[in-house]
Amino acid sequence: MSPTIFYSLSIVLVVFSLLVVLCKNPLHSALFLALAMIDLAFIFFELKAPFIAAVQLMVYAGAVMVMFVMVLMLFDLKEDEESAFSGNPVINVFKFLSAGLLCWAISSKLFSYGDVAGLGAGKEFDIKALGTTLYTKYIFAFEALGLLLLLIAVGAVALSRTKGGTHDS
Amino acid sequence: MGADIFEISINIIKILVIFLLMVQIVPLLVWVERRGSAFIQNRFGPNRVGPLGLTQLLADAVKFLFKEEFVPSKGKKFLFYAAPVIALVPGALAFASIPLSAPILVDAFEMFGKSWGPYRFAFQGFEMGVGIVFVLGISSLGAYALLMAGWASNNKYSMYGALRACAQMISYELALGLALVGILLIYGTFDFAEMVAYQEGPLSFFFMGKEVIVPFLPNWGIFYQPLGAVLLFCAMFAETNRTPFDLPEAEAELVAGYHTEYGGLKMLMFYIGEYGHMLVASALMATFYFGGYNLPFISTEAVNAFFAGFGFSATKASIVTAFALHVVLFTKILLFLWVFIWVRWTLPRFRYDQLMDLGWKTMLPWALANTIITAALVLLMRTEWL
Amino acid sequence: MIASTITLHHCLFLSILIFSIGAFGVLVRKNIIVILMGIELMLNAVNLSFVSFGYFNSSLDGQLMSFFVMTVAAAEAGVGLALAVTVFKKFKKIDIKLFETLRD
Amino acid sequence: MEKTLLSILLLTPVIGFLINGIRFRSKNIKVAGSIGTGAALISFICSVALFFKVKAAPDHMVLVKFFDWINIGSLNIAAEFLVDPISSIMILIITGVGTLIHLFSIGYMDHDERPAKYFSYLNFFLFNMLVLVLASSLPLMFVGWEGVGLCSYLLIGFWFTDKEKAAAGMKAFITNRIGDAGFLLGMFMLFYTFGTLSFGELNEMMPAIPEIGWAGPVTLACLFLFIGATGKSAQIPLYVWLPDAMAGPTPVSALIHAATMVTAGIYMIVRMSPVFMVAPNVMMVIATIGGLTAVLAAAVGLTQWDIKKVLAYSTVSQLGYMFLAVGTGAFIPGFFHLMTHAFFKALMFLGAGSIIHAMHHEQDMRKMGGLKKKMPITYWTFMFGWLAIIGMPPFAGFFSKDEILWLAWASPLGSKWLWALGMIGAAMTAFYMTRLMCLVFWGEETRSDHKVKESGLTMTFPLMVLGFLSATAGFLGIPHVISAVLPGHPPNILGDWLGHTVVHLDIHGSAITEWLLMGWSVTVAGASALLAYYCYIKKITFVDKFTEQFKPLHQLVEKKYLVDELYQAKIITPLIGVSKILWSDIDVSFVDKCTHLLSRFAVSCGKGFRSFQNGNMQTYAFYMLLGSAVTLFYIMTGMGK
Repeated sequence: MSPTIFYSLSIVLVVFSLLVVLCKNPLHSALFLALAMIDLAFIFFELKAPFIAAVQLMVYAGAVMVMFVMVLMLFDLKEDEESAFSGNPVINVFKFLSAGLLCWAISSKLFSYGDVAGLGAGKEFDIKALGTTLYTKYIFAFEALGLLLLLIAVGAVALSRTKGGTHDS
Repeated sequence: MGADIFEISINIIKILVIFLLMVQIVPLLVWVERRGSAFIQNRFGPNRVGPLGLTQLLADAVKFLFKEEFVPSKGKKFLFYAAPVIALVPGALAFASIPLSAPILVDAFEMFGKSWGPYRFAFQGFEMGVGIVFVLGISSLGAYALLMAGWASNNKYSMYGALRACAQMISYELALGLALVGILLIYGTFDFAEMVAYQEGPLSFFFMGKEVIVPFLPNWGIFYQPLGAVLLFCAMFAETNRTPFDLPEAEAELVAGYHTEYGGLKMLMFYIGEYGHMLVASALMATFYFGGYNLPFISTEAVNAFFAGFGFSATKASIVTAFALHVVLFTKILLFLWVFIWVRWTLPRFRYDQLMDLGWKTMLPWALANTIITAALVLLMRTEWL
Repeated sequence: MIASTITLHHCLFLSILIFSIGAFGVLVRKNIIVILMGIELMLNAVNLSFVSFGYFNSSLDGQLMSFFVMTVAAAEAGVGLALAVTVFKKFKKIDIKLFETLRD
Repeated sequence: MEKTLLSILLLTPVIGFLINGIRFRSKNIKVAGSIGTGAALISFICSVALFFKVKAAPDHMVLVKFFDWINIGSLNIAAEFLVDPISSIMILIITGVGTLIHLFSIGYMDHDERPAKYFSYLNFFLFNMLVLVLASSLPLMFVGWEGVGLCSYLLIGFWFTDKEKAAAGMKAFITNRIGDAGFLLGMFMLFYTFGTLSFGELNEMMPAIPEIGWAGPVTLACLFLFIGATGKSAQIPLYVWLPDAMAGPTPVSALIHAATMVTAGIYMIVRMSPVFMVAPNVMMVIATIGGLTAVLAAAVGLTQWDIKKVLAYSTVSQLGYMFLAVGTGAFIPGFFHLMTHAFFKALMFLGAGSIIHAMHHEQDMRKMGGLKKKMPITYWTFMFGWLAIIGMPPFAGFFSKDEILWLAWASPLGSKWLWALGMIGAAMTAFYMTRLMCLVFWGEETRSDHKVKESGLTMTFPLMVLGFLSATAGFLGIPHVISAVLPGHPPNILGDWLGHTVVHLDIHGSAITEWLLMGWSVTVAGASALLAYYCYIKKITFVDKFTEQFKPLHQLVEKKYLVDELYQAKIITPLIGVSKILWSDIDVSFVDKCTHLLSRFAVSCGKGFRSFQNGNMQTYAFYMLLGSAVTLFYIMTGMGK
């Protein structure tokens, strides 16, 4: 992966992520998050994971974020723009510092560790290998996730439905 | 991507050409749609400007260009302008990843005193191993344009139209994806070019480890997956928001849906986006189920050999082949586009709850059943039982 | 830090940066949906680290893990939004403080 | 092939159990019964096929291993099933008789509320019984052993709304638990001594010289195993549950408490015959207990009025015979009697069931009588059972019982006393069975108001099949003396077949003695039967006079020697007392107080920490993030090193 592409994608990603957190209008946040996710999909593509990139586009950008945007539009919030941040500013500063501490704790020594690139980085796998691994090594996780999704589908409907159904047919 | 200047420039030209191709087919389609609807409804349609009313399109374009710029007050100006542009993107990107013809093979040659190595140019914007997954991913982004347009207009009808469109797209994406799984199981690949290659020659498949050949049918996906094809085609109608699923712009209920507040060039861009979607849908249908750019029974090599028989060099034969097969694919695509138009002027519109019921309670279960049955059949086909 | 080749460390640094930004968003924002977005951001950062580990170690496991994470994230978003809708229906607001009413 | 057959054999009852168990609310007896009977029938067909496989096998043995079950240290137990001459006969009996009883149940349970549940239990019982007999090692056998105990409990208490019946189920279960404890101890003992629990290895590892005295490991192990057997097979002192177990539906009594489960003890001893042969003292105990049980239970049988109770005591007594046989080393005759008894006692129980069903659940024999004309098929088949049990030649019981008596006399492990006990038991058996016949079939018609009529084909067909078997099964084991005089010298089919695996003794007795004993026993049984006929048909007052004469003795016997009361007074009441002391003094006043102290501490701590839990999710998230950040910081910067 060429550094130019990586750095430009990273900077865009960081900027979009910051905008997600800092934008006062939730809808703008959501749109920026969608952009961040599309950007991340490109990073995945550059990391030779085209399938994951496509799934990222389809699942995150195409489905999850659309859902967020839809819900936000349905709510039609007006008054929230004034007070986007909760709690008093002093505590928020502490919160910022602790998030910064987390970032610093990991990144402080990160570059002093040895490089692992010698392990043959950047091998491209075809999708068949991906599928084979998914259905052999991770079959249990796969099945469990299927069950989880079913549960979630039922649970989400049970949570948000109005009594008596939405329409009678 | 290419390594040297020649390759890069060809690629840029390619992408540009393909995008322009998509944009330029729109006027043609508008003409077909208007004349076609007139034909279906026993009218004349536009027939004054130019032969058969063909230059009506130019007049329309001029009209669009000179319409008044208009932004609703209290609307979100940036999003309002961004939406139509974004509407163009998914269609264009998706169309660019579909192979429009056989790849062109260029032998090594001398130019500007340098030797240029042998090249292989795929007749598509960019080659992707994950082809169809990418197309699905990209086309699911189309919802943003509608949502942004609806929300930025600050208009209840627009908003409803956008929400409807969005819910509809998300719902039908499931049926669409599942309808595709069956054919993907049979082809065993995500790559469009490999799919097209699979469909060469007469219908032949393995059944319980023995090869069966049906000489009078081409080896097209439609014969393996008739149900999948029908489901995919229906889902495509919903994805493109075309009648009978054009609820988001139902005139009687929502004025014009999410583009109520749009006019002029911006409106035109939404149109281009919609036709782009149709184009992608038709191209996918052709590629998946109707042999792609290949002629029935005739393989790409055979066409190449036919042209080479005229005394062309290998490079030239390859180029001629590519363009010939391109015409083949476009014939197929145009046929499907005609079906889109035909349906629009034939079928009435669904009610919204009927639409959702159809998507979730009819098409999704059928697509699931199709997937499971196909998986079983593929096992039966590939396993040698006796 | 600016290097001529991109190593695993660069990817991981990007990942933790995005993670921290997401975490900060979760901590300070008031709107439930924006908080959910912060969580999505964190999950994306994790995905990035998985995929880059996979890339630099030539292993498929990273990609598969991120695939699983995506599935879980979709599920989590579904439930989170359903909860948000329920809260909104009751209070006509989607403030995170409203969840405190669940306390008793 | 063997593996497939065995899997089908074992799994069809499980499948039947699951199907009927899932649809346990169903009231459609036809469907439930067809599923249950079908499953049993498929099992039976597999059993027949397996039997022929075993017959064709060179060493008459099929060993099928399904998987490793327990693998800890030197303890290796596989889920391995052994089909050899003994178990092949057993599975034939279990599935064959089981199928007939399933079929019978369709008729018998036709008015029941929960037939699906009933058939699911029956199928589950079949599975467990098959595991018990097919097991190739003691622990696997124990699985079946416990499983049949469970099914027995469930089926005895099947009509659990009646408190007494539920209590009977519990009694059976708890009494069996005592025996099971013995079984476990015996198993541990054997494992401790020999390091293996598989039958094949155990039987091979036995020392050639019998142990002398009581403290030898094999003797102790055998004694414990025998305690287990007394529990399951209702011998003194643990027989008390079996008469009470008659609370269950009659087909259950026929299947579990007559034909199959109660014979598990005998089967276990026969299966481990080489081990038991090493412990002659235990053999003596077994024989003595068997003989005593045979006589005492038969005596109780003389006094009972409930038709099922009579049959229950008869079962206990016949089981006593079998123990007498195996105790004298006559494993093959014991097993032979097990088989014939399975046929004729199942027949009699089913006959009794047919009568009870026809009499609308009336079990008192005094209210029956003269059923001979009204229920001809039941009568004639019951007649075969009667002839078989009292040992009339050439019915099945004659051959097996006389073989046992002969060996009790002639075997080196037997004695004249044991023979005498057997003789008395035989006489009593003849008496009480004839009494039953008189009261039920022959005597005066006492209830003319009821419309008693013959049962349907689903009930009579099993009776006919079993009647035929009761009449003819004896020819499978014709003794040498008899075959010597018969034309063509028919072989002792069963003896030869079982001889492949079971220890058999060489008896050196004169043929004349054997003939004499045989004649003697037939005479005694005949005379006793005639006496009973005389007492209960011709001169009914005689019995009353007789009981007046020996009133205390009769009372004692009629009250079943007051054993239940004795157990209640000497064992159960003291146990409850001790438990109460433990509960009130130790648990409540000491243990509970300590725990309360701890919990109060936890409560006060919780009060302190409650202020952190302000319900604001973001605060929690902040704590989490801060905690993980600090931890990571600590780890990454190496401050911990």
